[in-house]
Amino acid sequence: MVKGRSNSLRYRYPLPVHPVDLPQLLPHSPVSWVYWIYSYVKSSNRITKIHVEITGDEFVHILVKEPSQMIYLWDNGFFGTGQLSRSEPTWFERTNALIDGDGQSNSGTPLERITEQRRWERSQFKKRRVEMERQLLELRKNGGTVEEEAVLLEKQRLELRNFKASQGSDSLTAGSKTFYDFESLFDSEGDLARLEALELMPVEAIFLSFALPVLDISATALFQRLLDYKNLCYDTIYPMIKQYVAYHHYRSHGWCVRSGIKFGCDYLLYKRGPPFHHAQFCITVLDSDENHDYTWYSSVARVVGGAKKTLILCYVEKLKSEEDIVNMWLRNDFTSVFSSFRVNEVVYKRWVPGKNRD
Amino acid sequence: MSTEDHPQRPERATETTSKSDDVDEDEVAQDWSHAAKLSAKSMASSIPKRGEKDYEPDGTNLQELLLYRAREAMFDTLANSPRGSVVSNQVKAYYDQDYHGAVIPHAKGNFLQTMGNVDEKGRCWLKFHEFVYLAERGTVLPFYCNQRPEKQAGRFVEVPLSMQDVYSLFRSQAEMDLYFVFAHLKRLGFIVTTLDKKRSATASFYLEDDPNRRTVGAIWGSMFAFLKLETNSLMNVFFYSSWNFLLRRYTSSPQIYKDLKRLVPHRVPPKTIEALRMERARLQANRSKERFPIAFNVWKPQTRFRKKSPGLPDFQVVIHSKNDAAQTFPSYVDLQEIFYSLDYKFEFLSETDDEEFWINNTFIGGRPANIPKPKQGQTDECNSSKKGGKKDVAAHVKQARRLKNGYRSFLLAIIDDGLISFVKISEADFGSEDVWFIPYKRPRDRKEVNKSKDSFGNKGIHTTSLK
Amino acid sequence: MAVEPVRINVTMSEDGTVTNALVFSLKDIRRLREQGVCGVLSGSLPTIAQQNVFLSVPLRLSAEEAVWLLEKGYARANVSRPTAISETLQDESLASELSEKAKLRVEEEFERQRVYKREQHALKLRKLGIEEKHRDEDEHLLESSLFYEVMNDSTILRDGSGDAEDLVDRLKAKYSQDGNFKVFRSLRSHGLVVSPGARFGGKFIAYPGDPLRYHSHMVVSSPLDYRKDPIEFRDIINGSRLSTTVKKIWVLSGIDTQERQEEEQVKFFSIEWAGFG
Amino acid sequence: MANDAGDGTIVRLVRDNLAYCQFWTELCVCDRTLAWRDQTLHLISGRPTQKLSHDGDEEIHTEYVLPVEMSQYKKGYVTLECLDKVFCQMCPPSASRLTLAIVSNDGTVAFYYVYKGLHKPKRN
Repeated sequence: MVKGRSNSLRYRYPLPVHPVDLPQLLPHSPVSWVYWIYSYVKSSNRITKIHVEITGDEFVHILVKEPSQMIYLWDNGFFGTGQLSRSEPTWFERTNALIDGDGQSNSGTPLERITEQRRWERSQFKKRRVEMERQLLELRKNGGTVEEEAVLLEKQRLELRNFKASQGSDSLTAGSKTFYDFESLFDSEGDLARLEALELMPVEAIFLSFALPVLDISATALFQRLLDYKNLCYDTIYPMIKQYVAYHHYRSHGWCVRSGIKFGCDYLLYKRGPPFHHAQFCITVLDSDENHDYTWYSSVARVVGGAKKTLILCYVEKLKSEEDIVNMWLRNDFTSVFSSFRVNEVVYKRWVPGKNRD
Repeated sequence: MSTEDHPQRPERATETTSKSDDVDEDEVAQDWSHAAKLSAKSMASSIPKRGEKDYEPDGTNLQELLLYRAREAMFDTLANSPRGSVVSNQVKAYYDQDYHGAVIPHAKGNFLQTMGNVDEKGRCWLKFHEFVYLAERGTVLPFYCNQRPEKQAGRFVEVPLSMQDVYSLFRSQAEMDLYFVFAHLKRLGFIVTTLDKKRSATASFYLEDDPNRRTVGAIWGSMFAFLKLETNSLMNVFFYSSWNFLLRRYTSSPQIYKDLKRLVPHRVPPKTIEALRMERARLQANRSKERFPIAFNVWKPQTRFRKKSPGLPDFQVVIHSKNDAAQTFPSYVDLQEIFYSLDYKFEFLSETDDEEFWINNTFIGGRPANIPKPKQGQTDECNSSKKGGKKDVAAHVKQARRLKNGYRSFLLAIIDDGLISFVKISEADFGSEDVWFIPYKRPRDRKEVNKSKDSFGNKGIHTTSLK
Repeated sequence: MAVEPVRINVTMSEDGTVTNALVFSLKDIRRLREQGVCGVLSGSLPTIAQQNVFLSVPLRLSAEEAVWLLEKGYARANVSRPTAISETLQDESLASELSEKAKLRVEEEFERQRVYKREQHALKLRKLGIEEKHRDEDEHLLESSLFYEVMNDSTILRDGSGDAEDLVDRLKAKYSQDGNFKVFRSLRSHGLVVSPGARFGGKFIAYPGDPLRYHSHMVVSSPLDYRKDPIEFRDIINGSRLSTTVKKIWVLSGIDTQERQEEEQVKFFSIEWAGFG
Repeated sequence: MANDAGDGTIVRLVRDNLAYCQFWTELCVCDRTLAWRDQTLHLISGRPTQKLSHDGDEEIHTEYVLPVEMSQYKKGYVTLECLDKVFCQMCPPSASRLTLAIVSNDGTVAFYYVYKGLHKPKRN
């Protein structure tokens, strides 16, 4: 597979701000100094600003719509999510491939097709199971004995095993594609419309405006859009501060931080990014004095544990008074605000006594 | 899209959920015909093997029969599993109300290795939960008597106690919950003791409290924290201003990260012997009343255990009864309190399970505990198998281990109306670990080197391998 | 119900709080089970004492189960105090009486065992064709192999202390306002068997019949205020995901205090992952 | 394409998702809306395709989809009472269930079936 190599090239920068190449500085060579200074002034870490559209009122959505900018944010740190793709924004390529009727088109990811195939197989499998249940009930209704039932069950078990084994061998042959007609799918030229936008989580947008100058919106303007400034008080700003502090903490230590909602937590931590590693850690952010009923923790932990990931409870602790923090906020001194919270972490893991005896 | 990004799909989740994880909790386990077989004395008829349960009542006679048999298997097993002991093994234990425990006049039995306290008169004193546990197993026979048995003056009346009598002696729900957790761990072979009130008599990782050290520790700690915060905030002011990227030039991504990571302070838990002892000294002074006291010290099953000099426990257990309206799950403030009070084999300190290390770091009342060293070849199998193989681990593997396992930890036993489960909660520290990817400058030069790795697919290119 | 109510035992501590209700009699446990109240067996099973999957008496009832049984009249509470045993046995003549009775019982039981064991022994010898002979050491061996059983039910504790009625009224009053209890009661009225649910991320799990035979159908959450509490979508995501993986459905419950009819106050919505998107 | 403010955004997003990712047909945003706590709730009806429906063995019925917002740092607005209102006032009596489309501000939509009352799980 060439993909490995092209991925490491495609995703070689972990952040959308790229380092500059400065020439080597040789202490004994004044010429190299001059050249260095020239390069320093000429070069820059800045990038072309990414344009965001912010929609919604009470609930805000932050969207990037320009295709090259969507790809740029994905490639340089895996920011945002394609609204029609749940991950990398590939809807346009996928759909184009579908329309072309070319299942093996190289632009669509085969993974998604495989997933679909799997689902189809699964539903066939389920149908069999239903049929078997029916057989069993019939046997019982007809006054079958325990022994007869045991025989039937054994037969069914064998059948299912064979069926499972037969599946997966004839992959990618299932074909029935249902199509749909919607005028909005195509633009006036008759080409497929770019319907998909890349959505940034609010914390991502803050990171890309407050911490790194990437978006074409200032942090102050962004916050004014995200928060209710008419009723500004600690309680209106705190929930977002809490989320951002945690997000920034992990981002700044090199993790690729993505939404954890599908695992019922706040964030997923990837080393490098989704194409390289599975997420190993799930982060749930809490106040340092927050607690819930045990079932709250146990359900998150079971979802996370079921996916073989480690659950981290990240407790955000306030180091300054609420009043001080609101004042800093009103001065737009976000740096001081975010520095006024400390993160404290614990690993939360189910412990099974039987597995810890030696 | 990565393959894992379909978490809501149950098919996938079922695949990835490890079997053993669920088996111990799923209801499949309650097949009493299985218990009937295990139970040697049981006369329960063996019923046809049928692992799977039904979806719902279907009104058939056969299903009725199966349900009837399942219940018979259960009640037969219960009825045919009497508590008690044969006359030759009979050990009578007398409940003592003042002690709230039981006394055995002439103790014998294996249980003495891990339970009870034998006094100078040869009597064995059982704590109440030990008494209930042993009575419930049939190891001791529970009795009540009108006077201490050894006196034998006047009329000595002893009345045998039933299980109902024994349970009526629990003084609170909390005590009963503590017992259930105790019994749960004991049944699996763990060695479990309650914490002694007298600290001076128990093994500790910590030296005796030293007031001088405490002050020094406190001053140092706060000064250091203050300095770090101040320098960080100065540098942050510049980085997060609009001037930063106009004036500064970053020649590598790590440089940017190093500036980014100064923004949010994080707590660094103690990770070394020195740090642990320093923290202990600093914080001992203002300990308030414990909301979550440590209920038990727990040792893994072993034959070498000595009641007199048990050394440091492997685990410590805190109990949370979730349906008790007066209790809450611990908040971070509570967790912090619990972490401070821990005193066990801090497993992260020693890479190998090094006997010597723990012997040298166990104190009783501020003095070395003098735990007898195991003779050559006498170590438990579990220890010897663990030794070796842990050295020379790659840096990123070590880092992953630190992140996953954390530092100080305890077990939280949760009781949900009699169902017990455990959670291990450990201090973690992501703030001290950097995992950013270091891009290589000239990918062309590296192509040949990476080729073999890439051919295995696109996952698993380690940061460390690309430096 | 015409039959005698089941006896459930609670201990009241000094501060007036009570322990969970426990049941010691196998007969009672069986009857509760037939009623659809399963509780949790919590004591060691002496013959296989090294595991936690199969446990024995006492049966521990949840507060909801106990109050429901009392309310329906299916159970009678036996309330004792931790000091009850010693107070009762301070009466020396009573103590002696109980002691003698116990000795008698043990002796009767031993005699039964002797007869049985001798029969078995004789049978064995006959099979082997050996002549039966009386030997002292055999008798000695027999005596030391007799089994002394610790009984489950008390002969010391007496019913009918004045505490019981007060306590039952107090409990009923307290729980009539309790959301979890209302949900429990409603699930029972739907014919479901209810168990503690924390291990599946809920307050309860509900079975269509005896858990020995049927898979549970539902994981039921603690009730929300029907009109006030916003649904936490995260709970839906986690709850339905967990439930779907173990073939159950996630049930959101709520209490609408504005409904006049008590039975109408509890609202349920069942949620499952749609399987797409 | 017009980008309506507020609710319009997520209604459109959910419809697009159903049409162009799940390949539903006969999609239609119902005229009747419900005002609920500063929000206007819309209902989308449509028919899933056999291929993508989770319960493949059932007949295909028209589904009623309720898009709702979820934010990482804001309280929700949907109560149980609200669900009841949607069932009574927006869904036709023939609807056996409601499909909740939870639109998160992380760019994802997740779908859940909601049944009124106690409902048994699928058999398999």
